[in-house]
Amino acid sequence: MDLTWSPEDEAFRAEARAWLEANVPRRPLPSGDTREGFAAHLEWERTLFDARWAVVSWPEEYGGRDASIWQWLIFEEEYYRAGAPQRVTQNGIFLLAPTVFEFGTPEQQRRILPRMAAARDLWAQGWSEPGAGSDLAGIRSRAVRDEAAGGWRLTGQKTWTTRGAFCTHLFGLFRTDPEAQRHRGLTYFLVPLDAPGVTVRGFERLDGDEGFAEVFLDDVFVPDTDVLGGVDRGWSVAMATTGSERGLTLRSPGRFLTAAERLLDLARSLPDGPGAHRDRVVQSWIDAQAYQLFTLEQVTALAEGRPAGAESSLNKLFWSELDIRLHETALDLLGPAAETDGPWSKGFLFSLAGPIYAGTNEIQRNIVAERLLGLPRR
Amino acid sequence: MDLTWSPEDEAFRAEARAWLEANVPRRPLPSGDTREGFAAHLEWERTLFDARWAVVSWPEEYGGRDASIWQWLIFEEEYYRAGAPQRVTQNGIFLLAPTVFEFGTPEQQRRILPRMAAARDLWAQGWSEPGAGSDLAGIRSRAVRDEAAGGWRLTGQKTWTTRGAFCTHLFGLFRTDPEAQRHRGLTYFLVPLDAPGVTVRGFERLDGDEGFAEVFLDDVFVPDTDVLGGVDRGWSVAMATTGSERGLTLRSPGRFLTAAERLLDLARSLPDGPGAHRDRVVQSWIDAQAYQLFTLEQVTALAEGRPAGAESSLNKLFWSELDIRLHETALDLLGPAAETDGPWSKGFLFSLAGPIYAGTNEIQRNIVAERLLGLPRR
Amino acid sequence: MRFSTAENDAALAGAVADLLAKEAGPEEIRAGWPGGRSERVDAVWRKLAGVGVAGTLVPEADDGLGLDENALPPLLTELGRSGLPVPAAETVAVGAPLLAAAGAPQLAGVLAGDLLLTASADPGAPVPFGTRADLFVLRTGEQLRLYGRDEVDAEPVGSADGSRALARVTAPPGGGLLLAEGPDAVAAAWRHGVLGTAALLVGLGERMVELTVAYVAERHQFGVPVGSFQAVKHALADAELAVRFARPAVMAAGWAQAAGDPGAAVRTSMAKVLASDAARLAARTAIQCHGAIGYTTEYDLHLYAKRAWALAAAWGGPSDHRELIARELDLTRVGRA
Amino acid sequence: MRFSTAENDAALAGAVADLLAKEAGPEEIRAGWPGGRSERVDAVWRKLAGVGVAGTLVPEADDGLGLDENALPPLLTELGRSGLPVPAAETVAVGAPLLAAAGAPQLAGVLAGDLLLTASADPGAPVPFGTRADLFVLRTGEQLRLYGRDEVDAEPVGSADGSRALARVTAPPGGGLLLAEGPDAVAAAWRHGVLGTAALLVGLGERMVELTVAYVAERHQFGVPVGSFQAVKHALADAELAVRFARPAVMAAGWAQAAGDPGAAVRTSMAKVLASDAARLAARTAIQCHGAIGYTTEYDLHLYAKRAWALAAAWGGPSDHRELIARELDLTRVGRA
Repeated sequence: MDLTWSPEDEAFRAEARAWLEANVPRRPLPSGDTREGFAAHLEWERTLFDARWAVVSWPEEYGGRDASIWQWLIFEEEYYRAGAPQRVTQNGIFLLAPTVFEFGTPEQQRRILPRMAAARDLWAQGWSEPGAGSDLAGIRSRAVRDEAAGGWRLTGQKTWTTRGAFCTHLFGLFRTDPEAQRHRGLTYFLVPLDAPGVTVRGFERLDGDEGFAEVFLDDVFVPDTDVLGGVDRGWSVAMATTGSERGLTLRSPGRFLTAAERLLDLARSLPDGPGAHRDRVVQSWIDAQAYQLFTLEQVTALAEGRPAGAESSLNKLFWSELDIRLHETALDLLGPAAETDGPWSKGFLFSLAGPIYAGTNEIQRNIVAERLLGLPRR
Repeated sequence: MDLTWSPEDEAFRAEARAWLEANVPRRPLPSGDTREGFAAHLEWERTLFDARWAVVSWPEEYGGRDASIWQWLIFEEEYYRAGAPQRVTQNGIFLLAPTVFEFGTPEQQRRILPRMAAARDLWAQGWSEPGAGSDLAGIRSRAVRDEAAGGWRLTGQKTWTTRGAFCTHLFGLFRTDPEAQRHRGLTYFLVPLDAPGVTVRGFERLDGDEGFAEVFLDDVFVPDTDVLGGVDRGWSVAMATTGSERGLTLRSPGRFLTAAERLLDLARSLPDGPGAHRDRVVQSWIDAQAYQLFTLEQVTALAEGRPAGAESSLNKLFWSELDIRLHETALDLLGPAAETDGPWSKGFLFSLAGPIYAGTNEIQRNIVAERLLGLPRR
Repeated sequence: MRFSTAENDAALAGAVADLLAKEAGPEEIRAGWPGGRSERVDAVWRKLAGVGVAGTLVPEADDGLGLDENALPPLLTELGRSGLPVPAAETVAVGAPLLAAAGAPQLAGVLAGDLLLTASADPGAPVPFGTRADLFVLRTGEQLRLYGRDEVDAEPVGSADGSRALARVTAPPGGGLLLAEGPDAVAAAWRHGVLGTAALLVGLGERMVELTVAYVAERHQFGVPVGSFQAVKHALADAELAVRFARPAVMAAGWAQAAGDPGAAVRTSMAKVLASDAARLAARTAIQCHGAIGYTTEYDLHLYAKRAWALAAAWGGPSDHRELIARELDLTRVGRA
Repeated sequence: MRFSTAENDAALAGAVADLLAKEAGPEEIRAGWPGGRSERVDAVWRKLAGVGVAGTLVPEADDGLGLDENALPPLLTELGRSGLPVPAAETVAVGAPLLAAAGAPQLAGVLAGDLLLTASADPGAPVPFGTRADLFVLRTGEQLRLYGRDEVDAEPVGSADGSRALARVTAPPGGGLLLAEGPDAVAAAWRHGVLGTAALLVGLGERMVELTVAYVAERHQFGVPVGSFQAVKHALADAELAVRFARPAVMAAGWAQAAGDPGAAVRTSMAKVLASDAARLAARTAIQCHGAIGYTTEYDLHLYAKRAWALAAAWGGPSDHRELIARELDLTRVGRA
C-alpha cells in the first residue's frame, strides 16, 4: 500500500492545475446540450486540444501525452476541481476511441483518432432503437450488402443519441445478417451524419435541454472502410465499448469528489447548518471518498495487468446511486429554494439518467449476481 | 369520515382496559417460546378465557362476546397498551379458527372451537416442509387412504412449526392424490400430536428460544372426521387461512402503536435525546399511525361488505418492514448497550422473521404487482 | 367510526374526475409551460369552477358548496392526478375560504374561475402561479392580506416544473385587503395549504404508478414485457405501497381539520410527510422503470414527476414536517450536537 | 501510488486463512457460546499465535512480527470471516502493541496465545470476552492500564452473540500497570480498535454473502433455484456492492495509520461507517434470502449475523463515526434544533 503520488505524478498534477487555472472559462458555459452551448464547448475542446489536454492518455501522435492511467485519474480530478466545462466530445473519446484502438485498422486509427481528439469530428453513439434499449440484441436497423459499390446500405432508426443533433458522425450496430438470432449477425458501422439519406431530429431531455436526437437512416451508403472490427462481429466489438462506458472511463472519482465538496460548502453556508440532513451530507462525502478508493484499487489492478471485467458493474451501480443521493441531499438542504432553477436542480435531473443509460442498474445487478457471485441465470 | 368511537365502543374499551389493568401480570412472563414460559402463558390464556377475553369476536357459545371487528381492534389496542403477554394460542385462534368457521362441519366446530378458545387444545401450524417453504405447492408429505379404518395414514415431515414442541395438535396440508400436480391433490388435515407415529423435535430460533419444531409423521392414522373442507380441496381451504395470516388478524395496529410509544419513551429518556436518529424515530411513529389509519379504512370496507383480497399483502409488507425499522432505530439509539440482552434486541431478532413467514415479502410484492397492479406474470 | 369518504364529497371528486378525464388532456397539461397557450388551462379551470371546485370550502350563503375539509383529500387527489397546472391547493384550500370569511368582493370572480387566485404562507419564497395570478394571498407577520396583480411586483423565477409559473412577489406591507389575523388564523390557513398539497401529491403518485404499469406491460425487452421482470414488479409494488399508505393519512388529516380535532396539526404534518415521500418514490420508480423514454420531455411522465418534486418541497418539506411532529412529541426538549 | 496489499501482509493473511479453514470449523465457532467448550477456541487461538497473529504489530525485537497497520485489514478480515469468537481487534490491534511499548512482562504469554487479552476504550461499557480474558486493557480518563483477572471484578452480561462473553468490568482506578497516557496515546489505541473491528466486519460481510450465494444456488422453490429469482439476485448484488466498497476504505485506513497521515482519524471513521453498514446489510440480506432456515440457530448464519450486529455497534457505531467526521468537516459549527 502506498497512497502517495510520485514526484512525476505530482509534477503532472501541478502542470495540469496551473494550466486549468489559467484557461478554464471564468463563467460557466451555457449547457453543451443546447445548440449555442455546444458551439461554446467546441471552442473549449479545441483549446484543450491545442494545449494537449484533450486526450492525455493517448499516444502523442494522436494529440495525447502518453500519460499513465494514474495521470489520467489525476487530470480528471483536477479537471473537475477546476470546474472546467463538460466534455461534449466524451462519447467519441471515451466510448468509440477504445474500440478503435482495439479493433480499428491502422488506416482507421490514423483517419479517425486525430480528428476526434481535435474535436473536428464529433461522434454520437447509436446504440438504442425504439425497440432496443437495454436489450441491444433487439436491434432491427439493417445493413444490406452493396457489392458493386464496395460497401453497405443502412436503413433504420436510432434514438436517445446524446447530442446527436450537434454531432458530425455516428457509431452504432446494424444487422448485417437478417437470418441470425439476437446477438449474432450485427456489425459495427461508422456513419457520417451528412451522408445522403440521414435525417437527425433533436428532442428534449428531462432537464429541458435538447440533449437527445433520433437518427433516421434511409438507404445510407457506407463503404467497407467504415466497418469497425469485421462484418457480423459487431456484438463482441460493441461489448468492449460498453465495458468502458460502464467502467472507469465514464465516471472518474474527481467528479464526485468535487460534487461532495460543493455539498459540504452548501451545508456550511446555510444559516442553520445541515440540520436533520447532516448524516446524509457526511455519508455523501464518505461515499465519494469510497468511490475514489475503490477506483484506486481497481486502477492498481489494471496497471498490474489484472483486468477488471464484470467489476465495472460495481462502479456503475455505486457512482450512479451516489450521484442521486448526493443531489437529493442537496435539494433537501435547499428546501423550497430547490425548486427554482439552479445547478443542483439540473444536476439532480441529470443524475436520474445514471441508473438508466449504459446498461440499466437492473442489468448491472444481474451482472454482479451472475458473473461476480455466480448465481444461476435461470 | 368519522374517526370517533361510538359510546358502545368506548364502553367496551373501558371495560377491556379496566380488566386488563387489574389482571395483566405485573412482571413480564418468561418467553412463551420456551418450555417454562409456555406453561406460564397457558395459565394466562385460561385467565383470559374465564373472563371471556380470549376470543372476543367469536360467538358467545364458543366463549366469545360476539364483538364487532371494530371492537376486536379496540381490544387489541388495549391488549398491547397494557403490555399483556404474547398469545401462545394465536396460531389456532387466528389461523385455524377462521378456516374452521368457514369450512368446518358443525360437529368440527363444536368439537374444536371451544377447546381452542379455552387453551385446552393447542394448535400448531404444519405448512412448511424441508422442500416446501414459501412454495406450499411443493408439499411432499402424503396421506394414503385406509378405507377399512375410515380414514387416512399420514407420512412425512413438517418444519418451522411455531411452538410445535409445546402444542397438542397440528393442522396442515398433505398430498392425498400423488398423481396430481402441485396445487392439486392436497388435503387439509387436523392431527393430534399424541397420535402413534408422531415425533416432535424442538429447535432454536435466532433469538435463542426453542420456538420451532420439526414434526415427523410415520403412518399416522387420522379419521375422516379430521379432514377439513373436503378431500383434495386443501389448497383453496388453506389459502383462506394464509389470507388471514397475512392480513388484519395477524398484526393489529395496537402492536405497533405501543411499540412506537416505547420508542418515543426510549428517545426521550436518553441524556442527549435522539440526536442524529430523531427523524427516524419520528418516522417510525408516523408509520405506526399510518398503519392504523390504513387498517381503519380496510376495516370500514370489510364492515361494509367489500372484501380486502390481495390488499392484505400491502398490510404484511408495511407492518413487517415498519417493525424492523422501528427496532433498528431503537438499537441505534441504544448504541453499544444494544448488544446486551434486552427487549429491544430480542424484538429486533423477532422482527427479522416478519418478512419471511406467512409468505415472504418477495412473494407479497409479486402479489401486489400481479394482482393489484395487473403486471404480467411472465 | 367510519373511515370512508362521505357521498357528497365523493360525488364532487367523481364529477371533477370525469370532467378532467374529458378536458385535461396532454395538451392542456402542457399548456401552462412558458410559451404554452395558458388560456387552455384557464378554460379548464373555468369549467372546474362551474362544478363548484373553487368554492368547495366556501359557505353556501356565499355561493360556495359549503363542504368541509373532508372534501379536500378526494377532490385534490383528482386534481393532482390530472396534472393540470392550476393553483389548486392555493385557491380551493387556502384562498377562497379566506376571501369568503373576509367578505372580499373578488370572491365571485374567483368562484367563477375568472380571477386566478394564488397564495403563499412563506414570506420571501417564490409564489406559485405568481406570473399568472390575478389575486395574491400573502402572509406578512401574523397577517394574511389579499393583493391584486397591480399592487404587487412579480418577478418571474425559473422552476424545474415550468408550469408552476413561479414569481418572486413583493407587496406593500400595509397594502391590499386584510383577510385574517393572528397566529391561529395563519396556522389554520397553513394547515389548509399543507393538506391540499398532500392530496395533490397522492394523486400525482397514483398517476405515475399507473402510467408506469401501463408502459411496462406494453414495452418488451429480451423478448418479454419489461413488467414481467421481478425487479420492475417489486419496485412498482413498493411505490404502490407508499402511495396507498399515504392516502388514508391524508383523509384522516382532512377529517381532523373538519372535526377541530386537537391532533389536526400533527395529522396534517404526517399526511404531508407520507404523501411527499410517496410521490418522490413514485417519481423515481416511474423514471427508472420507463428507461430512456422516462427521461425525455416528449413523454408525459416528466410533467407529473416535476410537479411532485416541487410540491413535495412546498408547504414544508418532509423533514420540516417531521421537525414539527418531533416538537409535538416532545423529542426536541434536550439539546444535541 | 499502489493500492494493493504488500506481499508480507498478504502472506500472513493467507497463512491465517489456511489455518482457519482447517481448524475453525462450525464446532469451534460455536464453542465460545455459554456452555460450549471454549478450550477448543483457545486451542485455535494458540495455533494462530504460533503463526504470529497476536504479535502482528509487536516489534521483532519483542518477538513480534514487526508489521505495521497495513497488515491489519487483510489479517482481521480473515479472522472476521472465520467467525472464530476471539478478541481479535482487542488483542492484535489494541492490546499487544501497548504491552510491547510498555515492556509489560505478560507480553510473552499473550504472544504465545496462553494469556487471553482483551481491551475496552469505553469506560463503563461491557467488555468483550470479559468473562474469559486473563488480561484487561482498560481506559480510565486519559490512561490505558493493564489489569490481571484477579485485579478486576467481572460480572457477566448477556449478549445476542453469546460467544462475545461480555462482562461489566470494574477495576481499581490506580491499580494495574500503566501502559500509555495522554490524549494522543488514547486516540491511537482507539483508532487501532476501530480499524481492527472494521476489518472484522468486512470479513463477516463477505462470509454472509458467500454462505447465502451457496444456499440460494442450491435451494429450489417453485421448481427453480431460489437464486435465479431477480429479487434475490438484486438483494445479494447490493450486499456485495456494499462489502466490496467497504474493503478498500478499510485498507486505506490501515495505510493512513501506518503512514502517520493527518487524515488517519477521518479515514478510520469512514472505514468503520462503511464496514458496519455493509455488514448490517449483508446480515439482513442473508437472513431474508435464506428464508426460515436463516432464522434458526442450528444453521451457522446466525453466528455471523449476531457478531456483525455486535461489532457494528462496538468501537463507535456508524452514527458516532459520522458525527466525528462531521466535526472534522466543519459541519457542526452552527447550532441546530
